[in-house]
Amino acid sequence: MSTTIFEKSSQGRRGYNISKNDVNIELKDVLPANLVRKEDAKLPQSSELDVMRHYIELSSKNHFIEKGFYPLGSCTMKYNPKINEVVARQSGIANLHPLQPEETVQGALQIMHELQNDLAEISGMANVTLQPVAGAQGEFVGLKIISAYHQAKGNHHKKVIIMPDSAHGTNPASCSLAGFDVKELKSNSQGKVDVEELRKMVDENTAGFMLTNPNTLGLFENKIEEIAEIIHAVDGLMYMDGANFNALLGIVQPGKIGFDVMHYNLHKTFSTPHGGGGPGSGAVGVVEHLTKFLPVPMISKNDNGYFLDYSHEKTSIGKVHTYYGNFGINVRAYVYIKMLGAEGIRSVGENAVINANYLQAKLKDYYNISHADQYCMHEFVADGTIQKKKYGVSTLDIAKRLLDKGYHAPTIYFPLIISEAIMIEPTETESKQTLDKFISAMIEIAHEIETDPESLHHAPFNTPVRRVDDVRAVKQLNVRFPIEK
Amino acid sequence: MSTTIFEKSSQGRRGYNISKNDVNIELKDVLPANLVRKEDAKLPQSSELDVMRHYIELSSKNHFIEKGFYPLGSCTMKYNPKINEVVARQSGIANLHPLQPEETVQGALQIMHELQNDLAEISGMANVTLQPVAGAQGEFVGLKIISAYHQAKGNHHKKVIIMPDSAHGTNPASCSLAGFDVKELKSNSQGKVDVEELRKMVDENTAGFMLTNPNTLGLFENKIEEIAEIIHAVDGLMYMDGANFNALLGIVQPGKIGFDVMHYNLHKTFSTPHGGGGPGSGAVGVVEHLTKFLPVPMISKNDNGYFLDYSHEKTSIGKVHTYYGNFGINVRAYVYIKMLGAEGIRSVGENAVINANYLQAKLKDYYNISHADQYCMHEFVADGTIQKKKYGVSTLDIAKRLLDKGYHAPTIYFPLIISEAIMIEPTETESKQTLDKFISAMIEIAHEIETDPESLHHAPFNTPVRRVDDVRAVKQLNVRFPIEK
Amino acid sequence: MPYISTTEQERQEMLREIGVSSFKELIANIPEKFVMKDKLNLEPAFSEQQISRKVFQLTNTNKCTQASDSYLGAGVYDHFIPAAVDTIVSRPEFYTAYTPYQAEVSQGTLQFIYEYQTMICELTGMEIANASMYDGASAAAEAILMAIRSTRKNKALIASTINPNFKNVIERYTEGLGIELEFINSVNGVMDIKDLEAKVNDDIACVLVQSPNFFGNIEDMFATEKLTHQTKKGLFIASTDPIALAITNSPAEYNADIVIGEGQALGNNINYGGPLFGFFATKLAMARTMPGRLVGETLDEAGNKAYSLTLQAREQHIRRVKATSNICSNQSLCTLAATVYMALMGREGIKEVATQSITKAHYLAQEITKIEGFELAYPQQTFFKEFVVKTPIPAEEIIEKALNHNIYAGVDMKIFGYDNQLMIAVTEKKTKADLDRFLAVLKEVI
Amino acid sequence: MPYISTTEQERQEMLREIGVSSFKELIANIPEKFVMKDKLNLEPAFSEQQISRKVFQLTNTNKCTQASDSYLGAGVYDHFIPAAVDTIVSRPEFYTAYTPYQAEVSQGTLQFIYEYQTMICELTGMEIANASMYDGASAAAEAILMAIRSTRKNKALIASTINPNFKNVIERYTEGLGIELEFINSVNGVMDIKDLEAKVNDDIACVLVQSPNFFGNIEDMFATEKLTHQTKKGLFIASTDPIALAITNSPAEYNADIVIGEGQALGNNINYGGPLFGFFATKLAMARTMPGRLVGETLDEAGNKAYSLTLQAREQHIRRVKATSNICSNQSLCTLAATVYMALMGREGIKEVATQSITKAHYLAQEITKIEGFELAYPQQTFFKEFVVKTPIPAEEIIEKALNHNIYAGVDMKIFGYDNQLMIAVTEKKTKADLDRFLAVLKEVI
Ligand SMILES: Cc1ncc(COP(=O)(O)O)c(C=O)c1O
Ligand SMILES: Cc1ncc(COP(=O)(O)O)c(C=O)c1O
Repeated sequence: MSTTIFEKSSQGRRGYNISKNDVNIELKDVLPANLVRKEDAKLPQSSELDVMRHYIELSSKNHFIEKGFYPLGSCTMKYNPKINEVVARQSGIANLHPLQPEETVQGALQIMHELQNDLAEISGMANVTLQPVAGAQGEFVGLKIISAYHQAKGNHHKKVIIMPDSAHGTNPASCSLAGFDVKELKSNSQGKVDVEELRKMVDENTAGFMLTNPNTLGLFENKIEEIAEIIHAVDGLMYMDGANFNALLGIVQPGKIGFDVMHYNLHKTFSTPHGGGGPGSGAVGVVEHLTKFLPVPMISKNDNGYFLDYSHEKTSIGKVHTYYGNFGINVRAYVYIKMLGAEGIRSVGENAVINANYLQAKLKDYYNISHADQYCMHEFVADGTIQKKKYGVSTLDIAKRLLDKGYHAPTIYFPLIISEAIMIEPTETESKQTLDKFISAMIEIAHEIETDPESLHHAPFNTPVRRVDDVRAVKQLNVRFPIEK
Repeated sequence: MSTTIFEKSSQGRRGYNISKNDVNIELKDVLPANLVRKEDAKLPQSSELDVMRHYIELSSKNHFIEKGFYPLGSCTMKYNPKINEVVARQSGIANLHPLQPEETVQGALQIMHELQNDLAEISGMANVTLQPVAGAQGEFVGLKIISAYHQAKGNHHKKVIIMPDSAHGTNPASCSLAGFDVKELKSNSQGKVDVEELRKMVDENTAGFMLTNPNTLGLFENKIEEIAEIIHAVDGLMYMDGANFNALLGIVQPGKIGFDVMHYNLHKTFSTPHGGGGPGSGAVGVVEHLTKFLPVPMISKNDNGYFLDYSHEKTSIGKVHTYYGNFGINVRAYVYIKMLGAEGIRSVGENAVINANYLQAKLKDYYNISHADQYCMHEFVADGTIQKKKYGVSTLDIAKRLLDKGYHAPTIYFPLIISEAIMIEPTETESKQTLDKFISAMIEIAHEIETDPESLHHAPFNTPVRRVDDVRAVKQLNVRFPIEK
Repeated sequence: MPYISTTEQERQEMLREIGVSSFKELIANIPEKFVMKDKLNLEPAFSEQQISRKVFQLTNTNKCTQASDSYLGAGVYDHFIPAAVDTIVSRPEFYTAYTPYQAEVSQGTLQFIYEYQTMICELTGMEIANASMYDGASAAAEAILMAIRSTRKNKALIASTINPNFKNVIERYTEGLGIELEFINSVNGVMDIKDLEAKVNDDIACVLVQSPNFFGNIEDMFATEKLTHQTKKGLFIASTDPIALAITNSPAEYNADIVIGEGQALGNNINYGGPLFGFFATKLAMARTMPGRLVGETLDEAGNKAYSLTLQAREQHIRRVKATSNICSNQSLCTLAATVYMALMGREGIKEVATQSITKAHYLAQEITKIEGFELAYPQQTFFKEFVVKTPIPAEEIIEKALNHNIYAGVDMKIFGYDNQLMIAVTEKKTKADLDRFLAVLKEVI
Repeated sequence: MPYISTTEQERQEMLREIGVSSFKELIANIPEKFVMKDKLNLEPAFSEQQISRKVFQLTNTNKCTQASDSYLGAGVYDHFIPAAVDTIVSRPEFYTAYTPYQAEVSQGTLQFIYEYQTMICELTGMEIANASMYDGASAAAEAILMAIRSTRKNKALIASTINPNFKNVIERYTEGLGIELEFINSVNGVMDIKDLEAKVNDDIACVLVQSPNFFGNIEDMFATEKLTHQTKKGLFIASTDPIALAITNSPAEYNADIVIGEGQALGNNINYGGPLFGFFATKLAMARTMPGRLVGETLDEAGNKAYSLTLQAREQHIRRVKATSNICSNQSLCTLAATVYMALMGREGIKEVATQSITKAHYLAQEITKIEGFELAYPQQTFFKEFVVKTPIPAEEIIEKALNHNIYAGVDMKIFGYDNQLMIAVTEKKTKADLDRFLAVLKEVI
């Protein structure tokens, strides 16, 4: 553990060099004494060198894509091309104010317009909003659109969203936020939507069905046509959680297989960086008849150029962001899509699927994979049930041991319907060599478990810190450093 | 050790994405078969991700200023402000061609002009050239100017440069390159120029005297006035190696104390980065009467603006660089000087001296410091003679052990006149806290030597590799990776 | 294909190992008719050079604020950002990492968040701060939801002087949940305390007031607090500007329960309005009803200090329908910029930024009112770095004409319903010369 | 004070510990009259914002080549640089490190230099390459000095078709050392082989020829080699363009002894002409007479592979007056850019860059000669990416007029003594549309 920046502080040290105040006005003349803060905020006092050393030191304690493989299922930790960063950090992108006159931001608006269109094309949707800043906010917007659709028809009773029990946590949480009730549908033995059960569950209160496709087991929901029919039959809408859209790129267009609304995770599928937990971008696409509900403003084009389009304000669900969403992030996705083109996009989808199947094929003799009888899409869910039962070694232990070997752990204990789940997503940017080494590491661990299960409980051993006690973190809550002076 | 990029190569993998050739011309029609290369250069084939991972991994094996203290004597490893980098990497700096018409590069020329002037002012010199790209090339230019001065007077016999035996290796080497003979002057018991010996050594063949001031022991040559008189009396010129100029900033102007020519190491004194061994910048300043010998072009200004000035071409020593020197580096020094201003510059000098004296005061009870009876300037030379004699532990061992404790080693075995030399230069950018920790580490090592001298021979233990066998590197010379296919 | 590491040969090898002869077999499961036959209709692939060039050309047509003199604010502010901030933020170690779920290899991210939480606590005077919300607007909405949750009441009072965009987003986040929003009137550019007094009662979950408010004016937070806390359980939510906090009353001084705001001003670029980030702080007693991620200090197996995510039981991945929020990815990297910024500025620097912003804003305001036809819209109020002036001609015209001088004169308040009003933001970046030039242009264009 | 970590209080503490009461005492040793009484006469200190703004404004007046269409070359070339290059080069790990003297904490720098050396060996076909020289010009000079040293002769023959700036620098580096330089005449834009034949004899230490030469033309290196190696010990020094090496004869094919050149084209910005870097390669047998740093593979104490500086006994810090060169700091970071560039381009990419450069250059040349009044200066020659055209009006006028169209038309050869000639460089960055637009402008301006 590094000492905190607060402990490195020294009274009077300076890390800033700002201009001298050259207007002749005293603070006391413009801020009455009763409004003056009584005691300073005790921010640390450091030199620029102190600050650089401190945060560079911290940076060295992270795993990150450019350090090593990051097979985090559901998260699509693909490589973030460097050109994205360079382009997005240009002054002409970074230093635009959202209220500049439109004629001064034509370039920015064009980028947004083209990105809206490209996302629509790739997904087979009619229109796209770039406003939501994360997947979960995309879900919220999508659900608001579903709500607006039903409201517009006066179907106020349509309050139920159905989703499989394998759904990501944000799905039910977003439903709550959007004022929907959630019904969970048990997945069938193949890990997919149980169509007959769905048929039973659906009724006139059904507002829509929320599905991740490929689902969170990495399997394509091949009964999608039937599912959509069932939902549409009660005038429900089909929502696709696009977190797994990488698998479908150039192969399947969600808008053409029955989905009415979907969100994209640009920070997954379209190579914008995760930033240690954001900022991402959760754009939302809809079919034609839902376009009028999209948030304001949309970016449109007329003879005078590009503009912020509020023309559908009356039907729109309104705004979910102070301005236009994470523009800086959207620019990165724009660059990525432009560099790939149609063939590149398809190639991403294909190689993501091949990489995942290769791993599944090579690991299935060592770990249980409930659905290894099927080809997976971009990811698959192995599990540690054998290891748990035979040797008392949990998936958590396996995950921690992987850290020792230079890998980030897969997503674990998700989806909830697979016990001891180990969800592995390689992405297309990893090479066969990397996959082969990862396979060896997984096999090694399987052997270690057989020979010395006990030691696994104490992994990791070579990481910047040893296994972290997160129970203590809750019980003895310490969420801020106690600064003394 | 990391595997090389060559071992990671995979046939057909691509890390580039360049545009398709859109002119309709075949290579064979423009390059006759006999001129075509027979066999490819076997460069590695990697994806962008491979390349990023590889070089980021390599980067993690370096010590660097922003990782920790770098008390490398004679090298002035001060902090490199981040704003320098940002400014110098702008397109308007990085993407200028040296043969653009002058009216299109007025900004660049103005920066160079102002920097010439600022360096002249700081050093008390009349004029400055920015063309030399390193200290050693600065020496070469300075010596060429001395030579040109004597040639112009027809004093072809003036072929000898005198310098103290404490001089840096580049000094004699540059003399050889410039066609001078070198006479080494033994330093006196105080580590300084022995004025009486100098007087004896000087004769009509003396072309000049080359002195580092403060000298390489970190001591100010206080007899400088007498020295200059002796040299000037035989029409010799006084050259100052400005590697240690940091000590004098705002305190002493070399041009005002008898020096006629000096070089600056902008990568030491003026905060431009060392880059793992360059590019630096070795600007040279001269007194008025030597101005006409400076390399062409100088940067001058007239009513039409700034221009590349070749007007003194006839007397000039000519060019030592393809174009105008390391412009990109000079910009960084420019930014630095502008941010400091007169008070900042002086403050650098003062604090560099205080930091060094503080270390000297705190370490002298643990290590021999031959000249600890004097206050040092920006650095001082301790040594490991006691440790060597009593415990058989060498300065090399001490240096290696420091690496284990997170410090870069001081400069060792230089200057040659101090046996087991440990030359320590803290610079002004380090805080008292850092110095205090370094002092503790040095004291700890002194204790370790007393208690377990043997283990010191095997230090370092915690570094990316253990002690490196450089004898083997010479005996079994391997300077390129053998690529097979 | 760019960014795909597998070579054609390796692809074939892998298909063989999987046991199929072509990619098609792998997706045989997808109904034939759903598999695309045609290529996507996208522009031909750009090379790296082509896309750089295209965007360079597009953005050259953007007149960015770096190349101009901008007085635009309205929640997004152009404070100076030291070069060191971007140097840290652009390290792949930080920006290509995922959410720090695996604590052992995420101490870098976890520790900076812990430091960020601490700094936000210092600025706000609160006891606990989360790792960020999407933006100030959604933070405001989530604060209201939290108040509703913890008081089990369903009415929120909101000062109508808050940022209108916040208002929009709050409405989006609260509609359909049986929540009632009531707005407190404004008078003279601040909330009408009398109206608050009239509307406040034991049914309310909270009162939300922004200070400095949308018009830049400082609200009477002390009076608000008194009225709010006279109710049964009613919580006082303060929305504020982190730079203003350096020198104006801390929310702890006026005893706010939840403090939120837009954090962009702390070391983040304006980025055409996004990414932004919302900060969110409250009292320790309410920790378990907070939305968003939290990092806590703990120990590792060897007994050394370490950090990890904590109180995750509040969050969507565990609590699902009952989570305190649906937020998952937040705006982490923006808070890294904020953390580095605050570390560089430190205790003194941040006060200097605030002091220069307020004094320069007042200089400009004072001089503007000397120009015939201009007057302060709210002369009675104390403002921080932004203020509204009444203009002798439509603000739109002034903006248009000033643009010819490469000046963004400010926000046309017409879009918020006020004719002939211009809202002007001033940060420490302005020099007196900038302001004087702006004044000269204003004189000229009317 | 910016960048000084010590606070005033710490400064006082330190002075106390040193045992003095003021800074003055520390420098009491410096003669009083030499200690500055007055403040330096410098501009008042700029804040970080002020200096950024100043340089931004200054460089906005620069018309950089990114914002224009440039055909300038003459040794400094605008090839495309992938974004990944700068991402690596701007890591403080690399750029704030010193020369890798302490091998155990410098493996990053050492290994990339080893890889760089290997790549240069691959491109040139040589057995050993050093860690870099200052630029191509000084590399040329040092190559001649090395030839003089190792042959113990003191005459060098040099093709007069080399870059004139190289010639200048060679003269600087060799004068005063008793070295005789003789230049081989040129004919039709290449070295006159007959003149070489006439001048070559057993007194010469070396023959230095540049190919592609200054005019872009490819020299007959095979013939040169034969003539050179017919002498007793005479060494053949080839100066070349690293991009050209991807597709044209490798110096190993024509049996050069020393190969040098300007390396900037490999992933480095043009930077108004500096930093540049010289590459330098030769045969293993001559390793000990080479100038410059070298990195070798070796083992560490634990028997693991490691890298360190090697053959240091050649260098100034050990050999002093007798060193093979005075070079100490070189252009290390530029070679890092080159290494990353070559790693990204790889075997195929670098050929593609070379092929596009040569074919696009030929397209332009072919079309230019269709314009009335323009003709190739050296139509008999094979050129690589640069060529000279005779112009119907003074080149200066063309350059001036083209600039109005935001085009840098090329180098006015008048500065090198050729009237009405324009030298034009074309890299893979040009699109056909760029070239056609340039052609249209040329038509228009004459
Ligand atoms: C399936 C699925 N849906 C939704 C989300 C939420 O996305 P975000 O974190 O961008 O809000 C995730 C993220 O992990 C996910 O995996
Ligand atoms: C005293 C002294 N002189 C000259 C030099 C040479 O400078 P450069 O490495 O820039 O050529 C150095 C560098 O270490 C030095 O310390």
